[in-house]
Amino acid sequence: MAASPPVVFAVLGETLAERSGVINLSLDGLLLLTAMVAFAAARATTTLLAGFAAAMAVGALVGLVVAVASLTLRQHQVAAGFVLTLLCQNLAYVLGAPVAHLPGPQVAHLPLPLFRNWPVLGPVLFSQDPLVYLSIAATAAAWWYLAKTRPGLVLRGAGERPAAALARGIHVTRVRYLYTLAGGALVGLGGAAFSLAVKPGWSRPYGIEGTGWIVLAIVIFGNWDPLRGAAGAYLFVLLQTLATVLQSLMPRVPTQVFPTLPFPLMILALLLVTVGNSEWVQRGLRRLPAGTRRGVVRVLRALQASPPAALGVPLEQE
Amino acid sequence: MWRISAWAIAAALGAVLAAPAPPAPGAGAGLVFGVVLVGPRNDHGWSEAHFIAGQYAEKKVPGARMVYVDNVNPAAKPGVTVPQIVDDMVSKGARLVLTTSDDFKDGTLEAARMHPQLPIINVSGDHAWKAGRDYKAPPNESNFMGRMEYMKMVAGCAAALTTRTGKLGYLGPLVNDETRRLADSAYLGARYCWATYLRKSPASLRFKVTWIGFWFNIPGQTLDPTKVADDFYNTGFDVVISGIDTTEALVEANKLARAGKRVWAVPYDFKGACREAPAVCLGVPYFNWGPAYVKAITLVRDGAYKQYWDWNGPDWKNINDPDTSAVGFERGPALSAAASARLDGLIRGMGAGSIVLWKGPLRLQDGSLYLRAGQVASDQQVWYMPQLLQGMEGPSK
Amino acid sequence: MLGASPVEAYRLIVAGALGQPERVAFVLSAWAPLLLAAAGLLVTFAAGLWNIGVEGQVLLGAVFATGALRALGHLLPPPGAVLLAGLAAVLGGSLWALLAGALRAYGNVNEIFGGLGLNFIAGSLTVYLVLGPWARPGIASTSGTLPFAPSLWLPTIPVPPLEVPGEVFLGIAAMGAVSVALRGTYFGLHLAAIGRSLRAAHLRGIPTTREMLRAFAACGGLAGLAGFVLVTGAHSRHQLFPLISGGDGFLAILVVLLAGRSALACILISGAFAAISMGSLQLPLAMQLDSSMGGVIQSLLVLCAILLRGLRARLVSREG
Amino acid sequence: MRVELRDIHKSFGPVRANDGVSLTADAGTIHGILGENGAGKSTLMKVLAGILQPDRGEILLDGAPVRISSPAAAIRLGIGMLQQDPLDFPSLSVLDNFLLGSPGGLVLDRRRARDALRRLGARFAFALDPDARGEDLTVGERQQLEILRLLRLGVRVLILDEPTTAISASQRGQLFAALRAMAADGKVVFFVSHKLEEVQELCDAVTVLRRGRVAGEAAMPAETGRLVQLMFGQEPPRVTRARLPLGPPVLELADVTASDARLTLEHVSLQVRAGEVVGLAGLEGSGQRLFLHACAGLAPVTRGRVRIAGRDLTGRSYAQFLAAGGAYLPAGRLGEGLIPGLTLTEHAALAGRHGTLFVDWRAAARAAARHIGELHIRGTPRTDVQALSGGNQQRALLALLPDHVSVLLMEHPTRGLDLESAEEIWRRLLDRRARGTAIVFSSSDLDELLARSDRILVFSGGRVAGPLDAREATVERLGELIGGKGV
Repeated sequence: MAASPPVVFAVLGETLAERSGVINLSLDGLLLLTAMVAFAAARATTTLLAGFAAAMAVGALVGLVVAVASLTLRQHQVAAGFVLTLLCQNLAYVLGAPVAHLPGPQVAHLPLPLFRNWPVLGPVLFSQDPLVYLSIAATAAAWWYLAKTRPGLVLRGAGERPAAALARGIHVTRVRYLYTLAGGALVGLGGAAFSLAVKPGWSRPYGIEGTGWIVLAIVIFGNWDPLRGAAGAYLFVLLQTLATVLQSLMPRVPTQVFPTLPFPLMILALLLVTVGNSEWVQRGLRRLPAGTRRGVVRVLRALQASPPAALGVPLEQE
Repeated sequence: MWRISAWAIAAALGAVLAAPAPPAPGAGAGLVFGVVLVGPRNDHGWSEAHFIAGQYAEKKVPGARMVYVDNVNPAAKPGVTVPQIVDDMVSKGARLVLTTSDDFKDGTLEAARMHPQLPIINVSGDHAWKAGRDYKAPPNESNFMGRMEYMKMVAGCAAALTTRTGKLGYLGPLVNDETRRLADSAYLGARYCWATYLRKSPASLRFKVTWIGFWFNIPGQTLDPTKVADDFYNTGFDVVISGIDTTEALVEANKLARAGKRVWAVPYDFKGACREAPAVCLGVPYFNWGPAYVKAITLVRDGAYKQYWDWNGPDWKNINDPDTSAVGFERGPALSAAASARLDGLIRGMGAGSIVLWKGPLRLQDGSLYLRAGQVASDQQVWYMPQLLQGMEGPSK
Repeated sequence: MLGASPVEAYRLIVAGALGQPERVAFVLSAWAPLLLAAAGLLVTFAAGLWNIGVEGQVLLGAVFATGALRALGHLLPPPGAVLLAGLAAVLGGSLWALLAGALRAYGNVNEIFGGLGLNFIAGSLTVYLVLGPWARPGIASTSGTLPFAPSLWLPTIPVPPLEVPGEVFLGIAAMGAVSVALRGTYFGLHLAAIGRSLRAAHLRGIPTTREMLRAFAACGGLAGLAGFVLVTGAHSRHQLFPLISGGDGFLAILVVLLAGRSALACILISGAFAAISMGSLQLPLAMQLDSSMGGVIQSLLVLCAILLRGLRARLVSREG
Repeated sequence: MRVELRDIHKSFGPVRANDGVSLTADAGTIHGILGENGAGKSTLMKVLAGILQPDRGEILLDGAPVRISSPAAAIRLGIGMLQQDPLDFPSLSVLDNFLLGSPGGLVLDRRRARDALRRLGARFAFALDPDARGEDLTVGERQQLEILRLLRLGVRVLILDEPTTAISASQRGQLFAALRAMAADGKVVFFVSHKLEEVQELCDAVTVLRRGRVAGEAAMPAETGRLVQLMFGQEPPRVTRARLPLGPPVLELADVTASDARLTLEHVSLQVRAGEVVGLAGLEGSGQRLFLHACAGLAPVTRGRVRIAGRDLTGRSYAQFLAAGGAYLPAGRLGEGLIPGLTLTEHAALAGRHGTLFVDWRAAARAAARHIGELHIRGTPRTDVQALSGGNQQRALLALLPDHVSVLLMEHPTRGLDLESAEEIWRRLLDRRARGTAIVFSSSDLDELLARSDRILVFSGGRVAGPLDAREATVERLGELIGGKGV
């Protein structure tokens, strides 16, 4: 639970950006860079808030680069994102070297007085640091925003069928810029949550390398939905924790195999959620007897992830 | 466009090559020695201890100058090998190279064979130990190591005297002779103080080792030490003794202490490690490599260098003397005064020879006999520690 | 920004890479795997495929090569064992790539995510082997397997004043072969067609799925060869260890992004990148800069190239 | 509101889609815009709806000139357009589709929107389930949704572009009733169609466009013959075709059912013999493409059999269709037929034999040069096909066909080509036919269909009529069938 906020924030941020139609592939490096920035800024100013603000600003800035490259300059989103991944990672190491292994401020624990004494659930849910509460609130807010608000509907429209959004007077490019930036800022918040709460401080390697790629997979697994995405994030954190537990349970397996377990499991999950779209499955389904088919189709439908229709597709104006 | 940029890069490279080469550094008087570090030079652990020793030697030996490369590990510097770095250091005028990791064993051997005239020292290795099992170094390669075992015993003792749950966690790096003997030492110290000072049954002390797989965290390749420490603390282990090069256990303990948990940590390697989180630091067993560096440099300077293998112990008169003691224990602010007094007793006893913990009867984890009753372990027996000891939890290999 | 002059840093990097013959030799040995992986990526990029799994394919190549050498090293004369290890590496890399290709072709898993996942799995496999079945006696360390005997190392070939590691020639040959294959063969033509328009290529009667899988296999094979070089190369560590691929695959992606489709540009840029990687090792010493500066420079170069290309296209379309 | 368009010009490259079009529509009327495909109807309406900017010309609302810079601006002025394929969001619910783009506060007031949807719907007898997803609706329902949405935004001028193409007869009835009700409310309705009888049934006035110009105007009711003459000019002269002896059947469909994401064709049977030309008539998207894809192995055939040149290819791949001597030239000459970015030589190489490893570039260049010479392609072997004009692309596609083709499936062989090029293309095609190739082509040009085909299949909303004997068919009869009468 305590380790989940960074992943949750990053998943939400990427979900927003992708919902508007822009893939920000730079996540893996961006999380590192913003973690470093957050720690350095919080340490320099001795205010946590400055750390969070700086990380969110850097996140938005990288989002801006992705947006400029892909929306204004029409370059391949994946290319730009991939390069930024490496750039951010290396920048984090270079710029972070002076603050590595130094003590710094960190987010204090904040049990909620009213609820913490509930049996079982109390200590798990309500005796956490504020970021945990914030990440839960952010998940709910993101869901609410997408499902219940007018700008949220506009955002979904822009990623789904930009031409139609345009016909309804929506400035699709502006919307995409906005959410790429906002998404980047949320990812930055995730990075800050790493270095100011979950894994206080900075070092090289910092220990979250690879997490960004997982976040990208979780977004797919979550079917671009904040709630399902957050569930995926919790699942991943749980798997990571299991790795340590498994070491004591299965002493014969080399310990280093466990930390990598979540990764193959993630691909399997991806395969499960996307395979239903493929032609041979469709063809195979058609051959099944009607009764079985309906059952299988229902299962596949439930698992199915279908991306925003215009994800990664540049907007062609007439 | 692409062609243009390619040519531009090529041209730029060429232009700089054509520029006059910078003056070769180290071409002056004095003695240049190279230090190859496995981690960052500011890791608050093993590598920083070596880096500081290099600076110490620069001060102590007139004219000595250090060149170093840090982060020599596949995660940070892919494709870089020890022989390459040694070559490079030689080209910079190095007349002695110290490779400061067990991980550099193979590379050092290769480099030593490639540069038969170059004194080269692998810290922590045994290739130059004639009485050892793996003697194969060419005459120019030496080894030295500190007898950290004693300080690990002190660390174990401090942990045992502090724990309120009777559960001690040991955050182990990878599994080999060295790491087994250090974990065993910590256990012996803890058990001794638990039984002798607290008068509790050794069976009631739990001591669990979790190996992460390397000297520090390499994401995806090792267990995350932060998570391992967290797991220890969340399952009732209230003191974690770190055997790895970096300070995750201390940081995590600090984080949890702020959240109201009563937990402590014992970092490793570097004298200043407690500074990162004084409130939960019981103390740190550390290496003081300075004197060993000075010895090596002096030998080379005086032309008296011959292959040697040193296993340097503490200066029992003052284990924290920077000029004489190879290993030490710096007490942390979280250590209680009472426990501190008892540590004094332990240290005095070990120095005087009245307390010998490597002494039988001791059994290994699989139940086989390690030391008969009254038998004191030889250097070989300690160095080539085959297993964890009976009473410890965790894999032995 | 960093309290250091960029010009000075640049000079240090270049001098650090090329200042002395030994350094040039190291640059050359860093160059070879980069060349091989970039050659492979030229094939997949020609078909418009993002083979981010290249990193794992390099690893699998190293694993297969190590396995072959462990099994055959003392059975066959060294040249034969090394040759077979090379073939095994090609096999390992292509199998791994085919897996990513199959995930994409039959499982609808985007090759980017399939490849990434396979990278991580390849990583775990390597760690498992190094710590488990192939561990050194009595030691469970990720440092690596026992080093191979010098007879199993690739030779250096003297090209005065340098001793050029043999694998460099392998890399350049691979680049040449890929260049010829892409320009001269139906396979290359098919990939070009697929890369430009998958649908049109299909309607033109090109067996698109088969050719895409072949592209994956070819790229994986070359990446596997890069892994082989990392194990047996003249200046390698001559052992298998986790992270042996060391980001060469990702770096090769940057090379190809910068070089476009030109093999010649790939050769030059990968050389420059190898020089930057090696040369930046000098930074911490002289300027207290982290050696990751090299990575910053490399990725910044590519980012600028991408932005400039976009800017240029925009200006041209404005004028037109 | 009175809508006036004055002297609207709009060109796409060399094509003059609108060449000085003017018209006026009064409040409370339904104004028909009639014309063949490609006559410039859609362009004109997109200009009015702010989707396209005219090169020249003026728009006046109630006498005041306005500038309509975007669809949003059009909506603000009270002008809304219903596209042929409604621009809605398949993955969103009906209610969200209804709401998206509407002004209002931060939080969506779904309850009020639901009420509004029901109220408006009830007025026109449109029953829409607010919770259904857009992609589960029929085209007719999607249109109804769009109309309601536009009305809620306060639109006073409603443009409908070929709205009856893909909807059922009962939905059409509903739609027409609703449009009449709107006109009665004082709104202006523009009804774009090329179906005579619909325009006659519904409209108060009509403007006929031909080749980007106003061919004439008429108040309704008007005589059919006059409207046809305005649309098509003179009744086209019949081309006398040589009657060729037909060969054995080369394309046989027996009770074929096939479907893609949008349409299902059911129980289609047809036999085409070597040397025969079969035309496929119908509005875009009525099933012609699906039919061709089913023949070529590009769309799954769920029932029935498909035989090409005597081989049963049911359920077989496109590659096997090609191997059986089939060929398919899709509508998208670039991006479907030709590969953008590759040169003519490279295309020639692709079309050549694939048995060898290496490409014989010299032979390919020679072949490309030969194609260029024989078919008068304006370009060199090293020209990127992207740089070719439409006619040259089509010629290149023909040139790249293998020597022996048993069945040639083609979409819109002459669309967008000038007369001369079109003539040239057909000369080539008829050459092939004379050598025993069966040709099946779709076209939206009724003249072309009548002039070139032996038999004609007519598609309407996924249903197939015919085949008709082309010698006995007339433009009127085809028009009726295309419009859905008598199918």
